Amino acid sequence: MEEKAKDIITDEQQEYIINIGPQHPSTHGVMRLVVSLKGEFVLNVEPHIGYIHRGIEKMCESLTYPQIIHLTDRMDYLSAHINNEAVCLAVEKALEVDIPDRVKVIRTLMSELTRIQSHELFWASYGMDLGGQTCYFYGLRDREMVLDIFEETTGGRMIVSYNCPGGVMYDLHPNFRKRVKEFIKHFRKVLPEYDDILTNNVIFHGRTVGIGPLPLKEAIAYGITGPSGRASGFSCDVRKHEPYSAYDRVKFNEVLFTEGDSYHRYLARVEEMRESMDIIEQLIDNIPEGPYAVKMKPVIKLPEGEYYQRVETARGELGVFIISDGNKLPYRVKFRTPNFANLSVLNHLVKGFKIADLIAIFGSLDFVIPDIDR
Amino acid sequence: MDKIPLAEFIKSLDSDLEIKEGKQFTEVTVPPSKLHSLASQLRENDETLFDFLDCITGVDYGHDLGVIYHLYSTKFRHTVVLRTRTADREHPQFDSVSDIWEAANLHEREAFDLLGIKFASHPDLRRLFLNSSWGFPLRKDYVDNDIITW
Amino acid sequence: MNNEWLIIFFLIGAIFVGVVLILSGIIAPRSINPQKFEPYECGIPTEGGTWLQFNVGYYMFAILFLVFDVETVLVFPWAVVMKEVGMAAFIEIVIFFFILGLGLLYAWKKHALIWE
Amino acid sequence: MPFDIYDFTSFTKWIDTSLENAMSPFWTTVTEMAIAGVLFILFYAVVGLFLVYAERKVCAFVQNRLGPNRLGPYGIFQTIADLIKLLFKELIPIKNADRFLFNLAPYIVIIVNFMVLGAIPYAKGLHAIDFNIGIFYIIAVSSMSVIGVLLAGWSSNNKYSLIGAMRSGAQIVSYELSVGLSLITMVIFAGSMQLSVIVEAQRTGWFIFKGHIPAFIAFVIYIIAGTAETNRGPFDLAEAESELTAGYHTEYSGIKFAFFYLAEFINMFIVASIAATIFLGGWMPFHIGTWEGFNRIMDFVPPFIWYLGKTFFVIWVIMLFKWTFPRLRIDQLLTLEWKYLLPINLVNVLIMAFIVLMGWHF
Amino acid sequence: MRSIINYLKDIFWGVMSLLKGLKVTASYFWRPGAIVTEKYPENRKYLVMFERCKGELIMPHNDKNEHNCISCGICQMSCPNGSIEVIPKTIDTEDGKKKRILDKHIYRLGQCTFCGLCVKNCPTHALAFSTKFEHAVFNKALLIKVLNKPGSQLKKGVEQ
Repeated sequence: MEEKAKDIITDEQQEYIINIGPQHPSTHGVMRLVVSLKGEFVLNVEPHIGYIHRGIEKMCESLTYPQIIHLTDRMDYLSAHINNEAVCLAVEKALEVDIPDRVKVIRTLMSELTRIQSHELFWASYGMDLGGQTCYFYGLRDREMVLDIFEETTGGRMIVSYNCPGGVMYDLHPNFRKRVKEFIKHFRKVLPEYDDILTNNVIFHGRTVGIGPLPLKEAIAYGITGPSGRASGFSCDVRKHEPYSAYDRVKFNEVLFTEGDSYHRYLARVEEMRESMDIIEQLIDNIPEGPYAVKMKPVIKLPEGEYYQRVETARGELGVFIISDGNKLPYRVKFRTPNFANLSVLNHLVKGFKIADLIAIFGSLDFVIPDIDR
Repeated sequence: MDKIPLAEFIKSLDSDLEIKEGKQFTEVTVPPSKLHSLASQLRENDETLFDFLDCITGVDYGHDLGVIYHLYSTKFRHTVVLRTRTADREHPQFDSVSDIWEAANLHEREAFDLLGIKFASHPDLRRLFLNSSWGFPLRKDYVDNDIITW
Repeated sequence: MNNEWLIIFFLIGAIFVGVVLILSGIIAPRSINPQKFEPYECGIPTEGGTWLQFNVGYYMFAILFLVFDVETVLVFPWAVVMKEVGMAAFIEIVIFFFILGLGLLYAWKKHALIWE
Repeated sequence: MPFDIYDFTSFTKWIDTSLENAMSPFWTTVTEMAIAGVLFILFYAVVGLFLVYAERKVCAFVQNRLGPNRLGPYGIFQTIADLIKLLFKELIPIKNADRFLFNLAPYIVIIVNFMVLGAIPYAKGLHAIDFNIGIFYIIAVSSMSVIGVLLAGWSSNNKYSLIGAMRSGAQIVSYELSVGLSLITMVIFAGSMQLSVIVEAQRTGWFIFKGHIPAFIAFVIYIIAGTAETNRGPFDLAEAESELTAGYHTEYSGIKFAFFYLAEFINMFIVASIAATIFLGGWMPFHIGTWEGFNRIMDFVPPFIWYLGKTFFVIWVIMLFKWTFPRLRIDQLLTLEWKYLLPINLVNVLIMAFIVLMGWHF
Repeated sequence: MRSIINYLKDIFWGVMSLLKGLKVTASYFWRPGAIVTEKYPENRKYLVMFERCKGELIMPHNDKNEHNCISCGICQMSCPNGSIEVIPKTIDTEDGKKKRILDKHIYRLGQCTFCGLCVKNCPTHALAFSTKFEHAVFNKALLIKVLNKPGSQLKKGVEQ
């Protein structure tokens, strides 16, 4: 009896420690958060990652450049095409190849479709994280249309593997233009429904407005890029500042907010879907004719040196850093993945909020776990 | 700020530095002892204002271990690459820049995890992905003992 | 129909649960695996005790609830006879609710209605 | 009156007298109780199974899916198959759990269900217990099911469950009041707490139409608070899937889990049937003023069907809540109750009293 | 006063936003035409996959049981995961020369990531993707497939 009393006394000083993950509905993958609680309030969150670390950077050191591309699909599987494009751009920049206009436009179109489907999945899963289960199905329903477009042209639904150094693997499918237009028409119609069901919902506002605010200074210091950073006012859109592919010939707005809370991180993504549709509409009717790929040498050897290429994936800035020693295999490949950088801010954001807010904040940062683990 | 003045400006901070114009960025090679002070100068100085740490890459050069920093300025939109390396493979150690950029925290932990590079005065230097008994897989002399063959 | 019928509903509830539990206990398989009896915490062993002192944060609400719930009980008989008694009952309840409302307003302004 | 053609009173009377002729009064009561018990268990099981099926179909249609469609036509046997599966599942005892409370919790939720079901008027004469304080009794008993939830969460020796239990405590201390006050509004209107009297008073028109604005406000508040009391829809904080995996019933397996699942649905049925009884006229048919032809047609629909129709309409609305809204946070839950529902309710009670006093209702 | 008006406004907008959400879900409930569920096992018969769908790797054979593979091994080299293994054999042709032909083209479906490099790099277009996507098997060994059919020949005219 006495011992028990002692236990209780010592227990009082302990924090209430809860594991969220690795098998948890709202970590979107295998990630473990060790959460210290005081009542319902979060004192500290410690992410434990590495459950699906595959050593992609190490694997890249034994693969040729065209072979690396298919590995990048597996990092941020929701921006698979953009990841592919990043490696291709780095290789092309190193070899100083001139890329045909058609390839540039195709890549831009595909990137924007990728961004839309990624944000749709974000919308879907964010709704589900907050308990609105129906959002998930509406989001997936519309995402399927984009995936159909992908499958028709590339043969893959999510893991497209469509890029190769010098261009794309196959030409666009003849139906591509028609399907994209159908999708845009449909999507413009359902986006107001998205707003009705989630964005303007009073409960949703209560759950997200003012939750996990991230000021601009901290966003920059923590290296938060992508829609999460732009919600804080960090103008970090690589498409705007270092245009690649065909982004220099389209007009679009960089979605910027200043509040930086969960709601605006969410809103930034929803608005980006609209911007992406604008970009697609500008390009879809004037895809230039021409070859869909340049003939490259069968064995691609990068000249000795270091190559860094930034692209804007759906989650932020992806940096591909290749150190070449002149061989056909890279000497070192580093992927500066957006989610890995965004993860660092999680603990800072959730301190002092409730456990339900932890889910809201975690969801609003839109993590894809394989992108963190690589 | 253009590229040439950036290189010159960094030269003016410390004339011993080895600065070269790369294909893409201005590249600065720093001895490990000067790394932290140079980084904080680049961060604070109004002329450079590298407030965004893009990427930290640990590299195994065969006999040396090195770290490459990509710094970016959100105001001037320019990038500088800092390089530093050490020949000590047993206890490679650099100064942590996580007090200058919070973003460095995870990147440095990753470099420690995969290459065994230590960062002095890092607040929380633990293995990130792998458990503590694992080797350092991104080193070139790493031997994997449990390769599964099909 | 009398009020002792309450007992029958209590009993059938208990019998329903009991019989089904026994049935399930007979037909359900059983296998012993120490891991299985661990409490679920996303597949990781729990750290620290479960039944710690826990800050529930609605202490003030609970007190307010007690106050208001007792008041509600008082209002029920009033509600039944309201029609018959007429204006006097209405004025009384206005005064009663006014005081009650003041209490709520006081708690509101004192920020007692904020989860802490 | 024409719509008394379906009167169960004579039927039950006939059973009673024929039994009394056959045996002693004590055994008559016992037999009657046994019959009622079996009927209620059957009713309980059928309603439970149907509601689970209905929930799946409603949520599927809302979400552009088909829902269960494998077992039987339109998948109607799916829930029965699930029940059988759950019967065959292992009951896992959790290490260090409070074994007694752990096993007690499902009993509490189910018993509470039965005790409330017994007090609901299903049709004229189909009414097991008709208290003169019926509403009082229902409020008192139905709020006890949250105690079952609290016990389940507390005894599980699981941190998610414990947090879920604490949250269900917050639910007890808030939505009880709103349910009570919104029902008081209608008690003022009816002048009685006896459910059969209330239903009878709606012969000339349902209360939601007779009491117009305040009755409608009371109805909306009752639906919201009732949803909260059943741990459903946007108020399912105690089992908040995305935070607490399954909340208070994380550790329950097999048929024990099924009890909680079933109890949640029956609770929803209870809330809906009280709403139907008090606001929507119970088993009374829908009448439009003095339009005799229409009223006569409505009268030929049996009262039990009317009752079920109204109840399932309310259930449908509650299901739509669940499948539309995101979950509330714990402080939002309390804010909604204490800052919105309670003041509105207090004012609403006064307005209703005033309207009744002035005779401004229909 | 201001605060009371704001309070009432809050209630009004809150209720309106909830009703808007309910409108969307309720409208879908009454519109079974909007259901998008694929009735998958039932629709197998008339299920049409996209022609480029990367189901699994195959080696197309014509009706004379001939394929295009010259066993050059480029697919094996270009595969990032080592899921392809080309086993050639040497035979004596009629005019007495030694000739390298395909013995076995082994494809490990379990390792394949469907990157499409083998199909793209094949000089004789001997490989293709089929749209068959139902890969589930009970035994891992069944995922190792031999792509050339028994007794198949190299198509005439395909240069070595």
